[in-house]
Amino acid sequence: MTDQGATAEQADAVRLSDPVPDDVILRERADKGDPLLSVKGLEKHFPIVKGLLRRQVGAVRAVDGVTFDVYRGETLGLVGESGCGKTTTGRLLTRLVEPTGGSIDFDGRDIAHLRQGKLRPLRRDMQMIFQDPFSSLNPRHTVGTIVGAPFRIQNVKTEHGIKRAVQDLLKLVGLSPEHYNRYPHEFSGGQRQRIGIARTLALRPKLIVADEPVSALDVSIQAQVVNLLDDIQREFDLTYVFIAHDLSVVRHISDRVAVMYLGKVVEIADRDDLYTRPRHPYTVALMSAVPVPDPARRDRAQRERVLLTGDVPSPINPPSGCRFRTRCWKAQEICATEEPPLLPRLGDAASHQTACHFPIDDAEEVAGRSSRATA
Amino acid sequence: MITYIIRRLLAAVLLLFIVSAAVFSIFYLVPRLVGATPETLATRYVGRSATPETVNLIAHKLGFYDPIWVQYGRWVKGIFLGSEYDYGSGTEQCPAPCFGYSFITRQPVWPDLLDRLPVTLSLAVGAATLWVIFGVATGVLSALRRGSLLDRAAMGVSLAGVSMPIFFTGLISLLVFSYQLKWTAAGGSYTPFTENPGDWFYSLLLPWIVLAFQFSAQYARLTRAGMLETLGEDYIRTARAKGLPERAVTVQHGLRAALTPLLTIFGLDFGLLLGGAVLTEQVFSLPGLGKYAVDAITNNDLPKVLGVTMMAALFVVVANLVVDLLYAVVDPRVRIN
Amino acid sequence: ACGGDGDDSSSGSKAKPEFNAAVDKIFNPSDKKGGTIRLANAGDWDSLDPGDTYYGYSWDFLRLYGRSLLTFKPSAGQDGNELIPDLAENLGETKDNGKTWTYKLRKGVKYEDGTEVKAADVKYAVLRSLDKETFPNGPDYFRQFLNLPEGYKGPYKSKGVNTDSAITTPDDSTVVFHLKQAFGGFDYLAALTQTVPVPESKDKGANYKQHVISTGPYMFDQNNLGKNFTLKRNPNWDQGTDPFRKALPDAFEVSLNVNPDDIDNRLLSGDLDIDVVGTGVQPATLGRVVGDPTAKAGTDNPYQSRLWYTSIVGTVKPLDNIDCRKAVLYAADRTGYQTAFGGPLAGGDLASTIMPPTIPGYQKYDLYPAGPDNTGDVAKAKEALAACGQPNGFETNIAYRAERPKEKATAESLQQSLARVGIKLTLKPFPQGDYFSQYAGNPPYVKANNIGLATNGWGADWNDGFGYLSQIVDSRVIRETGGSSNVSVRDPQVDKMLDEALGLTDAKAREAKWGEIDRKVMEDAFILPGVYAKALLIRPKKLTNVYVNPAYNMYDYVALGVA
Amino acid sequence: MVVGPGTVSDQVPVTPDPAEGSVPGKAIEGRSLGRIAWTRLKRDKVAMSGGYVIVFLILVAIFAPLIVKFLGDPPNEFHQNLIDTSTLAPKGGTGISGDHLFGVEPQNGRDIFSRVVYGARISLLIAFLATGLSVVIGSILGVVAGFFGGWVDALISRAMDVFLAFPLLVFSIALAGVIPDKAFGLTGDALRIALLVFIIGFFSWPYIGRIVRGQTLSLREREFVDAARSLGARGPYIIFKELLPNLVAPILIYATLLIPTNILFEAALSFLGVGVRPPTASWGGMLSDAARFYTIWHFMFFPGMAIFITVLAFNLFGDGLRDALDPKGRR
Amino acid sequence: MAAGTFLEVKDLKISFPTDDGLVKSVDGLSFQLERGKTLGIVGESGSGKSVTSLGILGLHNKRNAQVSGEIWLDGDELVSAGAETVRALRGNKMAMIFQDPLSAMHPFYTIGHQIIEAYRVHHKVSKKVARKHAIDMLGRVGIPQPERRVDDYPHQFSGGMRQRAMIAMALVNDPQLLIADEPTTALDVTVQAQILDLMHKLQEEFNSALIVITHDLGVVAELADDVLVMYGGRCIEYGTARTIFEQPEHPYTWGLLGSMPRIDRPNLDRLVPIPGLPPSLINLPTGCAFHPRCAYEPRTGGLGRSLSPELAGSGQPGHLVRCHLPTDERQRIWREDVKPKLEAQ
Ligand SMILES: Nc1ncnc2c1ncn2[C@@H]1O[C@H](COP(=O)(O)OP(=O)(O)OP(=O)(O)O)[C@@H](O)[C@H]1O
Ligand SMILES: Nc1ncnc2c1ncn2[C@@H]1O[C@H](COP(=O)(O)OP(=O)(O)OP(=O)(O)O)[C@@H](O)[C@H]1O
Ligand SMILES: [Mg+2]
Ligand SMILES: [Mg+2]
Ligand code: NI
Repeated sequence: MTDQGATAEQADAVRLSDPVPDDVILRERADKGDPLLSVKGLEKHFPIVKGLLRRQVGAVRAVDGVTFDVYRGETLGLVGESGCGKTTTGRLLTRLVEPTGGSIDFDGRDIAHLRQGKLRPLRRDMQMIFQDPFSSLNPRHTVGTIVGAPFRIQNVKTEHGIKRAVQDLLKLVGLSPEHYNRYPHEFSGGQRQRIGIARTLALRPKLIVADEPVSALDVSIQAQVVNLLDDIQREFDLTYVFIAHDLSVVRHISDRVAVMYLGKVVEIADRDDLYTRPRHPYTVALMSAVPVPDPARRDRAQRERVLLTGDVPSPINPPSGCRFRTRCWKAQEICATEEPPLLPRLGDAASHQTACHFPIDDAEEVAGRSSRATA
Repeated sequence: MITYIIRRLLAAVLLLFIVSAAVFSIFYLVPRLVGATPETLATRYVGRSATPETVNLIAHKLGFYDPIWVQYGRWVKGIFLGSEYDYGSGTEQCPAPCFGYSFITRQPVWPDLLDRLPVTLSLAVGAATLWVIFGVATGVLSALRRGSLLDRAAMGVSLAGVSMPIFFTGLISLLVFSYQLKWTAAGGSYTPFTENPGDWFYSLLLPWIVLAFQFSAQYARLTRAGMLETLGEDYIRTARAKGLPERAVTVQHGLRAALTPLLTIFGLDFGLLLGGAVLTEQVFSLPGLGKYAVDAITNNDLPKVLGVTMMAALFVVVANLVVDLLYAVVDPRVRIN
Repeated sequence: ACGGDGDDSSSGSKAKPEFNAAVDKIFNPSDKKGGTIRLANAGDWDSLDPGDTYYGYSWDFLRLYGRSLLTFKPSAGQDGNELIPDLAENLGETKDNGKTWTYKLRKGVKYEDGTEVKAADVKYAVLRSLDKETFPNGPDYFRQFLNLPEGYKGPYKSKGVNTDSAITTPDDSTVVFHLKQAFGGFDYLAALTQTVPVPESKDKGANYKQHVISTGPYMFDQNNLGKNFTLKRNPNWDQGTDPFRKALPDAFEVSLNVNPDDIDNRLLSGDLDIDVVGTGVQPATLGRVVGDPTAKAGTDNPYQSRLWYTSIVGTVKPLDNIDCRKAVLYAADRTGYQTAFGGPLAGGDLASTIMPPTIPGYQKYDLYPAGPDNTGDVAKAKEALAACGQPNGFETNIAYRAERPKEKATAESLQQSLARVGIKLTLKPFPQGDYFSQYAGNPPYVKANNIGLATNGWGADWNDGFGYLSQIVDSRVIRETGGSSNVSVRDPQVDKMLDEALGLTDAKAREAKWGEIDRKVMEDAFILPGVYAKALLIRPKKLTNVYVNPAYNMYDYVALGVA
Repeated sequence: MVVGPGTVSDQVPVTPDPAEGSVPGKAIEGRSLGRIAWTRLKRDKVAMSGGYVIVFLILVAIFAPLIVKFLGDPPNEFHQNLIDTSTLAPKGGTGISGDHLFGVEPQNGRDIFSRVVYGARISLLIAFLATGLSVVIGSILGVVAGFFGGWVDALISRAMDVFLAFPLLVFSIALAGVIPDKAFGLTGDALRIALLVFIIGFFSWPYIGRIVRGQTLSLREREFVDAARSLGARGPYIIFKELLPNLVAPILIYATLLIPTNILFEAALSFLGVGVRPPTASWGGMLSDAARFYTIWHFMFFPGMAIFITVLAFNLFGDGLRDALDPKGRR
Repeated sequence: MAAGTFLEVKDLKISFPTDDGLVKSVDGLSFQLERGKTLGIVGESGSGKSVTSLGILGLHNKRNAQVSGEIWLDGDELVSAGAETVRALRGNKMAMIFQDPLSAMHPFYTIGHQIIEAYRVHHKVSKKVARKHAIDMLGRVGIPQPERRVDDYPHQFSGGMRQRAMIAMALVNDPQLLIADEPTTALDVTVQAQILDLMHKLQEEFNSALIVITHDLGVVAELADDVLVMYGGRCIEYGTARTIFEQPEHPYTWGLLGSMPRIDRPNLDRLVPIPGLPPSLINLPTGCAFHPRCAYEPRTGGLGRSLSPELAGSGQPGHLVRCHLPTDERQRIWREDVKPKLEAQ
């Protein structure tokens, strides 16, 4: 690659990374109302201890400075490859783990370092749906106990007693109220996931963090659950943070999507914006990797595909600068030294933010590109 | 790896220290709590014609008048630095691992322990060889022929084996094989290997078999369970899918993985056994560490008891250490981490 | 090791084996030399050091490698109790009615290294045995009788202290003992192994037992303490200085800590010659031996100069009342007692006195007849209880040594038989090592814990009333700190009678006195006699000159030879 | 098939649940895992026969006086008339007769049958209590170690290591030897039993503790714990309401399998002479007596078989229980 | 046997007797496959896909599986053949790639060892030669520095590399039939794309017959020439990939397509799921196994409840459908009812 080529691309970058005027941002913000959840610089480092004295020798930087807002009533999709920190982010939001740094403003309150006692009442407003329908329900409890647990734990009185409330919830998620006395093992995966959803709905939360709620399910069942999530969102005016690695599902369910790579958000945008005009090379590669159920497009797709080589680097020693640079075909020196900020790029909506020195131009031909290693 | 070993070693030393302190305090403290005085303790070791003055002297000589930590310190010091023993007309140097002198025979304990060790070692090694061979073989066969008559018979016998106390099987087998049929040596006729390997073998045959019977039973069950579990693993299916002959699949792939967890159990069992196969040695009157321990306890010979318990604990700890290191050799997953 | 058995003609087949063939007579006499005698001990030797051993078998055996001033005559039958000079030329001479005793040593007696035995060595041997801190096991008679300097602690600790007030050696072959008080039976002390000479230069204190320097016909070859040892011939032993040791075999092999059942089996199969402890066969063997006439013919059944008994402790209520004690004596099932100890053969004869028949002065009498079948006289016992004011019986505890199955069986038997009259016994096993020091022999403990009965046993140090009775009926030996063998007999009158007996130089009068004491104690009902112990010994098949020496109540180890 | 948006009825299951098998409609009451395990256990003939033997043994232990009244003699009663005093053996070898089903002991002629029956009391009592003790200690410490982790876990785990490194039998004999005759307001058999229970129970807790700790560690990672936590549940709620119900099965299994171990342990201690005091009958004690008379077969045979059958029954039942409860067997 | 057909499965039935009853995992499955062609088998979890693949390789345990029917591989019948015959073919003529490469590889042996072992079972060569071959193979599946990585253990590999190694192991003997059972399910999309790409290339290179088992229709569309849709242990629709995706005729296939959110199309307002749950293989619903979940069942006039439909030819050549509805009605429903909904904005 010549120097000139590089400058040309840099020129691109300069244009794209020009800041979006503040008034645009503010206007868009106003459209959406104020965020229910606002995360700034969220970090979680799991210490690694070693040696004789069990000293900390390093950390798994599972989440390493994540910033985003979630507006009331919307669904924010969180996608990324395995190990990029999605689950950890979700657990941070619900404060199942305490962040190493950053802030989490939930409904106007910073809950990042709240103690469990203070947190307890807030938990009603913030619930989590788990990935594994088998391990997320206590096998020794009846459905009634499981779905009724929120009432008992939070000491919430219900009008017609807990049993009625639970049965109503069961009906709501499409289960028979007669299932009250049954045990989880008597249900299929999809039904279990419904039970889990019923449990999260019990306290009428404002925010639900769903960690890959459908990944373990078959397509047909997955669709049932996705529809259910859709329905209850509408019915209860819920806000979702929807974690998934399946870009198709995320595309279906989200209003906005954040793409994570190695503990960082590399791109965040309104759904259609993201899927039609991805800016970050990683997003592009990710989306082109998804197989499309259309044999007619097969040969074309294979030609167009951006194949990444190698694997995701270890979060213990993430690459300097831009973390994606080791697998990026556009990477240059600056990528190794300077970390690109997550910013809206000129020409994009203010809500479309990309963390890249060389974002992909609309006109750019990426098809057939492959990362440097194979090139 | 090195730090791992060092950490394990330090932990082992600490463990031995705790064990010794616990044993020590039980033996020195409990009698005192119950009201024994240095003199009453000493009366055990003064012979049949002692005057109170003698009792005093002996109590003094054995250090019973010192506070417990002084006594313990002396004992620990003896182990690391050795100690001196006044045998009346002079003193004798007891070199470094000095576990003190028997209260009764006035002989140093350490040589005694070393003397007994080969017996227990012979017993344990012989029995372990037998039980590993038989137990594992039975377990493997049972697992491969799961549900067959052989499997059920083997498992029945094994269950019976683990359900029978060794002193019962020992007594019965002594009665039948050695007393009635005279096929094996009578109890208590241990001959050291160095003296006569043939006699050694003959004298240990029955204890080996009896001890191995019980353990074989246990190992057969464990092996079978382990085999069944590994045979259900995906990699076994892969091995078959590669077209490996069944024998290679079960032995190289199945058994290898199934035996690994057995290693831990074997280490612990073997370590415990080395510390004294108390019941077996008692039943067959083998002059090993286990019998030594029982005799020492019966005679209230505290230095001996301490010595033998420490020895036993040491074996357990060392066996565990060895197992952990072996594990790293056998299982590459452990090695890397 | 036992090598070629040689010519069969001279083997034991000559003598006809029959039951008790070696009691009171010599079985299979022979002068054949050579061979090895194999012995085994179920336990450990208390010590091989002549100054530190207190077991009859050990004294019997020690004569193979040590010569005390006097010894018992190696002879079958009653004259085996007779003292004869060994290292000394003659019995003790006393010119002042038993206060000083003079012994002249034989000339030419040598240690295994060839140096000659001197009188000073005997003195040194006796003195060192006084160091109880170093030699706790041996008897303590010398300290009791010798006129030692105040606070004398033996030659190690009281170095350089002049001990001429106790023992003098006017010349190299004369030893003179000076006593605190007259003691007519001092010759018995001179026969103790503590007078076996020890050369001071070779003494190693507590470690001397690793290699005792021999004066007898045999010396130590190998010695693995706690495991085994062997004796071989002592080249410096001279038959000329030793009129009675025949020294027939070439060697002795002794194994220690051998399983007792295994000893029996090997004795029966001839793989072993002698159970050195000499207390007889195990119960498991009993049936095999007694049930089979040929096997029984290969056994001897001598008395043991030992009484198994139960102390009835008068300091424990209501046994402070003599009638309650008598009730125990009447109610006890004597046959049960006997069976507990192994029956008439392995256990012994029913006892009704304290002194066994082997002790001179023994008189046969029975103050508390136990009914026609000796299972106890329930009616009499109830009467006694009524007299005691406890017509419905009472509760008390019986102590026994946990490690001793026979005592356990005794306690269980007494529990059964006394229950018949309402005396409820609770069994209290105690560890043997602490039995006298902390439990049954510890008066405060006994009182506090209501140990009304305690199983007990006593064997004579030598066959003489003093040697037998002094430790078990003299109330003055009872120590409040515990440790005495006398657990129950507290009668000032008995103490007085003992002192009287001691002063008597006339043997006959003395013996009569012992008898009186015996009766007095029985009248006091402090002791429930159980059995006069007997041992069922398996007679060595391949040995010659086998006989039971009454002084030790077991085979005479110096006389044996290999057929 | 298309159903309009906005309703939630498109998910209602139409087909009967596969897990429910072929009984649709019914089954309002769910079948708990315990119930399923029980049905499975009931089908396991071998385990059930083990269970019956256990029940039988417990009944024998409870009604020992009654049984002995009809079928034997008091356990401590001597029958020396049945003994050949010179050999100490029962007359006729064993003394087995209508009165003495298992014959009589040599030397004193006690009825072996009634002693075996009474021995069951001691064996079972001590084994059950000791197991209970170790289960309590082990479960609590195991859960605490597993749940809280960190230094608590380190401490408890090291403690378990120490206990496991102890030469247990030697140590127990020694401990039983130095303990006085009267303590904690108890004497006699009661004290001995308490002591044995303590020793056995106190030294076998690490086995259960390890298992419970391991299980807790894996349960703690299960999402339902996170779910409870995200609902605001406190530590005790999670331990008692969420974790413990899941630990019941392993605890039950290992308790059942620990009982035979403890029976053997008690027998071993009695055999070595530190068990209950004579004349109280215990199987290990009888064997130790029988060892002296090892040539008289029936004396060791019956108590030995009693131990064997009891331990076997518990092992069979425990194995069956494990198969029935083991999560691996479920799917 | 049709010309060019390399694998033919005829009326394959595999069932497992269990405590609860006989599990009929595969119930009368038939298909053919030619060299160089790829067959995709799709279906929900538990529809019998894996059991079929294991059945072809003869990996079911004789003791707990009942296998009947015929499997012809290059002229050999496998179901009735002796165990040793089948073993000799396994890994040699036919090989398999499993879903979870971590658990499918022995944790105690190096990657190299496991590949060498696979090679040496069927080739009498020295270890050295086999090792060279293994390194070569690892290189071909795109493992960087194969000489070095050959001595690594499976856990030292990343997920994608493990799957590559697994493929290398399967291909080491140049098998003519390769079965990949969910080869990419455990992998991330980016890695999945690499693996699919690799498999595609390798198949072209080796010209082997390939069976890809998956429940991801995207993967099938990407690789398969023919597609077999399984439901309850049976084939309910069979046809070329184009037919299945563009003119599917079975309501179940419609359901699958409707359930799938698609990345390549703008958002549907709602997904169109199949109601209910997959059937129990012990008690298959009477009649058409799919009828309890089928919206068009009423249109069969009760036939769906009582009679099991046959797998019958449809409009396109080679298109087989197991449905009571008449062909033209099915085609009409697809055209007019279902397809518009799936493509609706
Ligand atoms: N408790 C923990 N201790 C140490 N490291 C952890 C811990 N939890 C997660 N990690 C590490 O943090 C990183 C992010 O994990 P996380 O589970 O958040 O990823 P994810 O995006 O949810 O992946 P997946 O798609 O596999 O669920 C991973 O490398 C993981 O190994
Ligand atoms: N060894 C077996 N014993 C009993 N049932 C079995 C056995 N193997 C498989 N099955 C059953 O056969 C059915 C089909 O299983 P199979 O593994 O083929 O499904 P699959 O289509 O591969 O599903 P998945 O997508 O989950 O892998 C399942 O219901 C399963 O429970
Ligand atoms: Mg995750
Ligand atoms: Mg499958
Ligand atoms: Ni290392």
